[in-house]
Amino acid sequence: MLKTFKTGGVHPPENKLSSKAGIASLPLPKTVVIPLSQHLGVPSKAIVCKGDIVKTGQLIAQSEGFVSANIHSPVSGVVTKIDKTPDTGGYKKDAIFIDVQGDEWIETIDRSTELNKTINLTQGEIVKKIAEFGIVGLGGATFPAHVKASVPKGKTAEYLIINGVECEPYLTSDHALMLEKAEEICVGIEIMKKAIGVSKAIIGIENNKPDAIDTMKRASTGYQGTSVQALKVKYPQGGEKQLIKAILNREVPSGGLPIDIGAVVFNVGSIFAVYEAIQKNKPLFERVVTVTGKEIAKPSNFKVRIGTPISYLIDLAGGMPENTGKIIYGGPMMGKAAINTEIPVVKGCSGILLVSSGESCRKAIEPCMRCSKCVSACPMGLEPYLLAVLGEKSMFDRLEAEKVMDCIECGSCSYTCPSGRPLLDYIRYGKTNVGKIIRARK
Amino acid sequence: MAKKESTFNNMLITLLVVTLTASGSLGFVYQLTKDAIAQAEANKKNLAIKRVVPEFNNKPSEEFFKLPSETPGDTICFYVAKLDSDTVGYAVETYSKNAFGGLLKLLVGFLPDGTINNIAVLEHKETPGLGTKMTEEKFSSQFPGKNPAKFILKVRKDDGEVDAITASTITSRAYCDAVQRGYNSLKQHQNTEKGGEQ
Amino acid sequence: MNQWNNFLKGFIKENPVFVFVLGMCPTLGTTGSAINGLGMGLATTFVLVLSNVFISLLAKYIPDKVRIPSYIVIIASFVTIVDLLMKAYTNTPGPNGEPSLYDNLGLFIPLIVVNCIVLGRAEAFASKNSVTSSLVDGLGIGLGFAFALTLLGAIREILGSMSVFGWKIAEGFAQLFNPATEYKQGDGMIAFVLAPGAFLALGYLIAFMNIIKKRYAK
Amino acid sequence: MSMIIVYTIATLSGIGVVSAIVLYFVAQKFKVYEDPRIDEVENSLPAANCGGCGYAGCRNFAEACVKSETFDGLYCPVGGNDVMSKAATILGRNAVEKEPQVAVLLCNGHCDASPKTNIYNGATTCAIESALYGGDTGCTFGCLGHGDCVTACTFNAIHIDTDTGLPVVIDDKCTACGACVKACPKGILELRKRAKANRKIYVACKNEEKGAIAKKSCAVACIGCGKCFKVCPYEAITMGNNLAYIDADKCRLCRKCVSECPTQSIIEVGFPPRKIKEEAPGAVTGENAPADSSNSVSN
Amino acid sequence: MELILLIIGTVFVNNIVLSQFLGICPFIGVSGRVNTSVGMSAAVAFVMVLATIVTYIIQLLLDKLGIAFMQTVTYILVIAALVQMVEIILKKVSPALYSALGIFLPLITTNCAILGVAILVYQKEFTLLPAVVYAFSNALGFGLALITFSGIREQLELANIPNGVKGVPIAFIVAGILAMAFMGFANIV
Amino acid sequence: MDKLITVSPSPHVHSGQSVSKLMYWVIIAMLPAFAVSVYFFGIGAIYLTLLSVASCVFFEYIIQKYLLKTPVRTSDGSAIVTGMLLAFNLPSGLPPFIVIVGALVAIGIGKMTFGGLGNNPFNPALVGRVFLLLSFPTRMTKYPVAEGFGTPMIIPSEALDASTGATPLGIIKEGIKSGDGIGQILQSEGLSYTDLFTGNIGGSLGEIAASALLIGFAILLIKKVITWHIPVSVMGTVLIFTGILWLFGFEGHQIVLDRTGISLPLLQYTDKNTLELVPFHMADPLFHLLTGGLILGAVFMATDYVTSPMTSKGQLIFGVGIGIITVLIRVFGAYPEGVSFAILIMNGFTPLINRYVKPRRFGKI
Ligand SMILES: Cc1cc2nc3c(=O)[nH]c(=O)nc-3n(C[C@H](O)[C@H](O)[C@H](O)COP(=O)(O)O)c2cc1C
Ligand SMILES: Cc1cc2nc3c(=O)[nH]c(=O)nc-3n(C[C@H](O)[C@H](O)[C@H](O)COP(=O)(O)O)c2cc1C
Ligand SMILES: Cc1cc2nc3c(=O)[nH]c(=O)nc-3n(C[C@H](O)[C@H](O)[C@H](O)COP(=O)(O)O)c2cc1C
Ligand SMILES: Cc1cc2nc3c(=O)[nH]c(=O)nc-3n(C[C@H](O)[C@H](O)[C@H](O)CO)c2cc1C
Ligand code: SF4
Ligand code: SF4
Ligand code: SF4
Ligand code: SF4
Ligand code: FES
Repeated sequence: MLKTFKTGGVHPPENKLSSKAGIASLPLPKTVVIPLSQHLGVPSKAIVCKGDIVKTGQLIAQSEGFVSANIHSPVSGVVTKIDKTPDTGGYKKDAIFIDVQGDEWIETIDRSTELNKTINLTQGEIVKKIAEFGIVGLGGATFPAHVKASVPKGKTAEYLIINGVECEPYLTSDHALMLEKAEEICVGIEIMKKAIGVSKAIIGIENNKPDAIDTMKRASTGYQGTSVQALKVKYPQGGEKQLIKAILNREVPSGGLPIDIGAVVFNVGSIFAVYEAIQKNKPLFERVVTVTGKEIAKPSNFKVRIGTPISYLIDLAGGMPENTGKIIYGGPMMGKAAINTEIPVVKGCSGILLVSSGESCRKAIEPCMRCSKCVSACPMGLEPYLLAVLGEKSMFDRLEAEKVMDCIECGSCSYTCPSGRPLLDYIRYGKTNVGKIIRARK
Repeated sequence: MAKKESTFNNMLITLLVVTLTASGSLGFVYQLTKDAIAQAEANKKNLAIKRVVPEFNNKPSEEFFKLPSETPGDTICFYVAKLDSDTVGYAVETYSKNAFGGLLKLLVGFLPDGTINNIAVLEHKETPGLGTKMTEEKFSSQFPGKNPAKFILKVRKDDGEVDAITASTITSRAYCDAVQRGYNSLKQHQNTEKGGEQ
Repeated sequence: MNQWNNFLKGFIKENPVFVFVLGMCPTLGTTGSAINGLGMGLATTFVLVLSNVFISLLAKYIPDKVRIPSYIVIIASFVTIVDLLMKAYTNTPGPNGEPSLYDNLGLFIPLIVVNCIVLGRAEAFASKNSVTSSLVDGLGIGLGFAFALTLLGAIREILGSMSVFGWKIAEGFAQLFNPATEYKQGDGMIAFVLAPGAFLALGYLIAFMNIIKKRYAK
Repeated sequence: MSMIIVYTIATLSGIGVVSAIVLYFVAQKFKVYEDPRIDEVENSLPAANCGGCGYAGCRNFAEACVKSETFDGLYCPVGGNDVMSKAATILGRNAVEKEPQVAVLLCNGHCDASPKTNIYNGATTCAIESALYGGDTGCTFGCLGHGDCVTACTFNAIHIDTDTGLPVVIDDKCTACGACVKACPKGILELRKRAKANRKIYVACKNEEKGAIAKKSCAVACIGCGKCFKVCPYEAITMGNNLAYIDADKCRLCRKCVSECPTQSIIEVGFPPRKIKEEAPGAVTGENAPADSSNSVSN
Repeated sequence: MELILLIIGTVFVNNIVLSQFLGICPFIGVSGRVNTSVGMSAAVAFVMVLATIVTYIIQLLLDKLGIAFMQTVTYILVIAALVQMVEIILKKVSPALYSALGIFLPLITTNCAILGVAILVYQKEFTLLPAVVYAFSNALGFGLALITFSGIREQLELANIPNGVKGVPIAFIVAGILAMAFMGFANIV
Repeated sequence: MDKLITVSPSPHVHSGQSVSKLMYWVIIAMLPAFAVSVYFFGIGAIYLTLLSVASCVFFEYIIQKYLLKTPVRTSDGSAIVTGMLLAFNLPSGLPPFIVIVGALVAIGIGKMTFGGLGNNPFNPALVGRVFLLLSFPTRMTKYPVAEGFGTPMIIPSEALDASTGATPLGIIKEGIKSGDGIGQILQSEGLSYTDLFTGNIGGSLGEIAASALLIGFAILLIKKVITWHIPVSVMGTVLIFTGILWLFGFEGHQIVLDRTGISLPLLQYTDKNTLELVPFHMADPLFHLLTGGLILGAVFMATDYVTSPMTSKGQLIFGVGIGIITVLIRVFGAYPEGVSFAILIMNGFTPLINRYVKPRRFGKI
């Protein structure tokens, strides 16, 4: 039986062009740029200097606190400089620049491909290792995984939810990963179950990936307590709150965390990374990235080292189409449009989407006619039209009262609005300011 | 400007003085205007009566009597207009409850033989622009000079002789109804009077 | 202050209706026709002038704490006088039995006493200024009020009954549009005589005055 | 005298006196302490209780006046300015005369100097663009030109110049309220001391990047070369973050630095055209000295 | 039954603000916020009922003495005193209630609605009970109009009203359309 | 690469829905009803609709361009919808002057004064319609006798009485005023349910044909222009409320059991001081549903986005309110039809509904 969440949601055209493409490996680029802020939380601190020689998998930047993450070198070579590099928005951030020389991995990494099912570590050791190996959530938020894996005192987790929904149009990296690494993911789930102390895990997959559902079902049969739940296609089912609602019919309370209702959510990519870290001693320095677009010659899924410039990936996928108007770092609903193609792939980058210039421009803005379509689309039961006007007029007290902080920035509202209003833009602005006010109050 | 200091005494005195003078002068003005006001009130009624009955020289507003109407419980008021003690007409304060806005009150002037002399609308709640057209020439001029004994006081739709106001049949009906009621009362009155004389 | 300017300010710059938006009940309630508006305006002016004069005379002697009650009594007395006078002398019905001016203004005559303009001027102006200034102020504000009411009354009358001061302008005018319509009998847009029209007409009139004022200020 | 007059007088005076006495005792009995200034302010108000100020009655308005720090949004339409200034006197508020200031834009990245590198297609407000994007010219410090400052200014003192794409402050209209400074997400508007004839000299750049990089994104960027710093006779210029900054309090408007700047990022406003020959430094100070002293008097 | 019809008629058909034109100043002035309007309406209801009772008694006295022409003066005096008294007492006895309702009290003295209703009660020759019901339902009608109206105004705050009509004019225009809508209740009782 | 890359915040895709598409669907949904009115009223229906639409668009254009100096948005189609709905609410045969005044009031007062599309608290077409009803009651309550293409385009006022009639509700109201029973009235007028369905009755342009309006409803639902909440709650409330009043009679005593109506005693306030028991007549629920523009109002006017509540719960409350007020006005009030007033009144309450009826927040504790 197909489940889904009840409130709101939209169904944009899926356009999963690369779903049959498999995961391709690719030659190493000449240089990589590794931003020090690739995760949610405090930026890490570089522990290498200009001229240092590094190996693949070597720790090059250290976590600066609990909510922060280690960064490991994705390549072997020479650190050329530690300087600023623009992020997707053009703001310059600190990064480590490395010239690639060969591909020499640190010895501890087990590069064999065979499945290792035996889990030797204790709960505490697992969490520690996850932290050490720089694992962050690969579902988009790049939240350090060890934080989520350490269930706070007084709370108990009941379910581990594995997010294989991939509700964003175009993106197929999780899909491809599930098809190719189903067994490993299942072991990863066992590890994670042990880490957070639960016996039940549910993998949520949308119905538009029947092959992934089959594969995961087959792979998970041997594991007690792990099951697959097929879901109706609806954006933003991948949002953890919606996913939990769909699978468990529980609602994360406003302002609360999934753990408050006994759930912990991890993306399949994160789980795979955990598997590799625990069983193969491999830090997180590469991930699967979808390169896609209607005009692109070969929509593909690549296994990419962190720090690779996206122009490099685009070339391998058939080159940049003539009429590209927008380069989206992520999916079309939540991804950020990048200012150019020199931006490197970071841990949170699940896809590169090239949009033709015809489709890259937004619809002209018309007045809100209070059609309430955005209200029906909002998965959080908010009133986007109101939040947007209040944001536009900087009425922050009312914004707070209208629960603006509950917005998950899914963009369903802007997507549906017939008047083409930039609702989410204004809501984000409101959230930023209300967030500041709330923090100042504390 | 310096404000006057407030003490209990001067406050009380001021208030007293102000109210005293005020009430004194008011009483005075009232005395002055009292008669004029009474005059105006009486005038109003007389003017209305004057409009519906022929020349008279008595004070009909003081010479009136009431009769029960056809509907039990209601009364109808008659003002008698006299020219040198000859009755020249009756002003009958009649009504209908079936108007569009409920109650419609008319003052119908009858000659002693029952012929309608003129009609004035006293009170109504009709729709401006619709029912209110009953005061306009086009409609109201149908009545003076007609005697309800011969003239069928009904709108044409109901097989009468009155041209209804456009889109206001209801008002027109009520108008006719009221006039008819006045006429009936008058007849009844005249009959009883005659009966009394006999 | 220049008395002439003092007088004029009530018309536009400090017009009680257009600028201060005070005394709205009579403004809306008595402007079904120009003549009613004028009558109400003049009645208010009468009270305003006399109370201004008296209060400026007496202000010195009235202790602070009882000044409001005293003023109210003074104003109320003048209102009653106006009421009595109008009842006596403006209470004649029209030739066709139309209600008299007094009947038309009805409740709004005694309500002059709670018209914020009257007490407001007494307090803000008359109690602090000379008798002449207060008189001129009362006249200016009062006539400004009368002007506003008459204007509004005229507008509503023209739109609503196609007449102004009772004079029918409809006949010739309507023929311009369409001789065939019922319109030539002189119907206006009755909505303007009714309650909604009062609000609408006043709203647009104030808007218009605002715009004029802005232009004028530039 | 008729009975009517007697009754009249008796009733009214009776009612008057009775209510006065009752009120007096009620007032005594139910006395509550309140800030006496509320009474004072209330007394200065017209007592029309008209609600025209948006408050429920004069007393309520008086309370609001006493409570609030400023008179922002508080205005009595009946009493007008007289009453308001009286209230201000009671509350001792008119002493806050500020040194005259004016808002100045520390960016000169007009369209020619700083060509576009991207097309921004989101909600057109600076706050929103800057939250995600540094700017569409490659300079992440400069003006975005959507005019949040224009919207913020309630005095119509700012408008966007369509040729340069930059906001322009009309000095005469600017009241130095600082609304625009708060509104600008880039922090490139600054309140500076107002000099005679609205003259001013300032570095119109906030780009903190190293000279070469700054220069690449904007032709008129300050490259932090320090030439102006060296030439300034009054130590009014400080260097930091690859930028020069002119302290308006120290600057004597001698204009020496202006010509030193290799990128023309120092702007002079309100001066008469330069004579061809260079002026003697003494003359310059002499000319400007009275300007400084007259500063606090004017405005 | 008669009283129920009186209530309906007063609240909807002859709404004090929208068709009788009484109490327009606070209707326009204090209608910016829904919360304020609720407080104002409650205060008006309280004073209106109280004032009607007191003036009803005064009127008996005036009629007895044959000096009905003193109506205006005595009514306003009594109402003013009454309001002030209520204010003073409320402030002491229940500061909470005072801060919710009391602040509106001074505004109410100079509100046509109170005096107007007191006079109307006299003109309509009500006895005490209908008089109180009438006063209360007028207050209800006032509240209904005021609260609805403030809701609309609060919403309009977020709309792009053209500059010329912003503020007072748009308030009147909304009131006009509202009055037009309420005309639908004509003759309902 | 020379071309500049576009950047913008997410989302980067759009549903493709637009204001004008929605408006054009509304117009399409109105076409069946329009066709019926052309069938019955001939050229007059076409002239009235065209004139109304043209004036609405014209006034919107003029006001936006010259008075407000805002971008001209007449092409979004909302003025066309307003124009059509205004025409749908007018009796055929009106002189052009009145139609133009109606359009001016609808667009000028009802819409542009508030800043145009999306800002008006009241339904513009209804503001125009009610204004005309109050201003020109004679013309507005006279409905031409349908004679197909033989119906005069503009009825001269002299011929008004001869060539016009009233709506079924008007007939009933008038009949009741003169004390007749419902069945009697309907029989003498020869009204049948088939007529009510097909539109063979007196009435304003768009209200006559229930079946055509229901087709429009279906179109709007299928195209997801509107949701079911408002129309269904309006119609449901009217059915239930009139049903209760109608059934109420069976418990009473004075029953006329015929096809369409019954009458029952009701207390009515007839004079200043007296309360009387008068016969109370009530048409049956289906009759109330099919007449008086109820379906037109419920489907096209109450659903106007701008002036209806934002949440489905709010919309249900709104619809129930409209239903109740409509019946109150129809049964007890002066006007035979109450839908326009009811919608306007509930428009007035919409902001309060929006304020207090919020969507169910996700994760509300
Ligand atoms: C300050 C903060 C603290 C968090 N603490 C926990 C936690 O204790 N347990 C947990 O399971 N997740 C925790 N999270 C993670 C969130 O639940 C969520 O998984 C993460 O923000 C990414 O989710 P998203 O991609 O849906 O935004 C925390 C997040 C934040 C921002
Ligand atoms: C609107 C929205 C859509 C999301 N869609 C997905 C998705 O399709 N797949 C996914 O794995 N995570 C998605 N996420 C992130 C999840 O909420 C959540 O952060 C993630 O599953 C947690 O796992 P991680 O910490 O391993 O990334 C989405 C988040 C939001 C707010
Ligand atoms: C707004 C409105 C006001 C009305 N006012 C009146 C009125 O004052 N008098 C009246 O008789 N009918 C009035 N009616 C009833 C209608 O005009 C009804 O259609 C009419 O009585 C029937 O038409 P007929 O009079 O031509 O037969 C009114 C109807 C409406 C819609
Ligand atoms: C479903 C729907 C119903 C509409 N109904 C009306 C209506 O009843 N009256 C009207 O003037 N405009 C209507 N419009 C058009 C438009 O929304 C209206 O002109 C706005 O109220 C103007 O701000 C409607 C539009 C839609 C999409
Ligand atoms: S972006 Fe926020 S407001 Fe918009 S639909 Fe998503 S959760 Fe709702
Ligand atoms: S979807 Fe757009 S037009 Fe509709 S209510 Fe929301 S913001 Fe307004
Ligand atoms: S917002 Fe204030 S400081 Fe800025 S320009 Fe305007 S008046 Fe000057
Ligand atoms: S100065 Fe600041 S606020 Fe003004 S346009 Fe530039 S970036 Fe925007
Ligand atoms: S004039 Fe009536 S309340 Fe002000």
